[in-house]
Amino acid sequence: MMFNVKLFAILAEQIGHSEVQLTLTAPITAAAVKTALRAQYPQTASVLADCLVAINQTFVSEEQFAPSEVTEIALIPPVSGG
Amino acid sequence: MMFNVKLFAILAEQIGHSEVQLTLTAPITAAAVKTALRAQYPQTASVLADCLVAINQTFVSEEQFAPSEVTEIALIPPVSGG
Amino acid sequence: MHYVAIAAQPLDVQALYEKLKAPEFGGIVTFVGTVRQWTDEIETQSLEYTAYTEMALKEMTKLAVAIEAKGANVVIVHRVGQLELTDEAVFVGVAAAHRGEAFKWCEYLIDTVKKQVPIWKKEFDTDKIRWGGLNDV
Amino acid sequence: MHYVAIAAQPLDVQALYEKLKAPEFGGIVTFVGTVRQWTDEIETQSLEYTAYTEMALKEMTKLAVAIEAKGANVVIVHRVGQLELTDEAVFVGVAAAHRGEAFKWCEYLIDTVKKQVPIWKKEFDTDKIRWGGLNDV
Repeated sequence: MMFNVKLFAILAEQIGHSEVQLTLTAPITAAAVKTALRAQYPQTASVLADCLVAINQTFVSEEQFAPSEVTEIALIPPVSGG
Repeated sequence: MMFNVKLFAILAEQIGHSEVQLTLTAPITAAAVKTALRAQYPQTASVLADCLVAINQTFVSEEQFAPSEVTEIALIPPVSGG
Repeated sequence: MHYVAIAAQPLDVQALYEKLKAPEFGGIVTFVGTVRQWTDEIETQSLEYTAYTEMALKEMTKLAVAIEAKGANVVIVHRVGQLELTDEAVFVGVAAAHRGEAFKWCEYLIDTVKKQVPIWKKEFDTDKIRWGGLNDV
Repeated sequence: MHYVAIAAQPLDVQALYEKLKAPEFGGIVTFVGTVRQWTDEIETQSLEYTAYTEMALKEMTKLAVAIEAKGANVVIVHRVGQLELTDEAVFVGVAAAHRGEAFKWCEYLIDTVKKQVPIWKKEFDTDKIRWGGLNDV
């Protein structure tokens, strides 16, 4: 199933887009999102290692989601506000 | 020797003046200033117990001063700024 | 009542401070982060902040609500866009009944904002461009 | 460069904040003490602050200079005169290279101002008049 995944900061710059489409199979997990991006864009591997995943605008680590629960996926590089 | 002594806050209110003249003999000390005020204005005794003395705009405790070194004496009730 | 925002325009420090004031809160502590010129040997010329705005607002709101529940007014605002030296990047303010709490909560909030709110700094230094939060690769 | 003052007029928080800004100092922490309505069961209606102005300025200057020597800009201003609820009584601001220092130094300064600068508060409460700093006699 295809999902839009939001990209930010250095990750968006490395890929040249602020959103990509990735194929993910149920259950959706943070690890699966990172693995799918890495497969399609190997140049992101080193940054991806430090990225978090947000599903529906909440950080997730080991949780599993049914595809129907997932309305928004984002990859969050190390934050540096302030 | 006569000295002008500055009074502030509740002490000034208790005496009704912001400055009094006290007779002090050399050497001038913080304790002597308080004793002289207490003798002349017994109503200040309880507040005086918590007052500090500033000579030449510096807090002093046990120091002794020659009269010629003393340009300004003040009695400082417990401070409460901020 | 808390106020959180991601701002594309310069921060109005006075207006944000005014939002904190209340008769029940006598101690107001604010933190402002401004663009600093030097970090050790590195000289910064300007910064660009970007945000995952919707999620950043959600995270900032969670933080503000949790502190306000203890008895406080909270303001958290972060700039995005291009910033020059001394421009305000972030404003965090806490008004509380007593100053000890206001200091503690304000420092906690800025520490936490820097750790977990999805905002990113791109630093235009005199030698090269750096992304904040990453090791200098 | 430090700025200290005893002010007979309302504090201009924005102007005092602006004095702190500098390209070398990225973290600015300010404390503002305002007139609070309630202290436990006691309701305050207004305050009057008086100062031993010359000595207060000397004490504030000593404090500011000592902190600036560590690497900071410092502003300390205290109001005198009649103040109403939410009026600003005191402004203490520290700009430093890093925020941890700015928080620590700002809190130290307001703690120390309250302990040793000759300024007095006369509190007009709904039940009676109280002098700050004294046990409630």
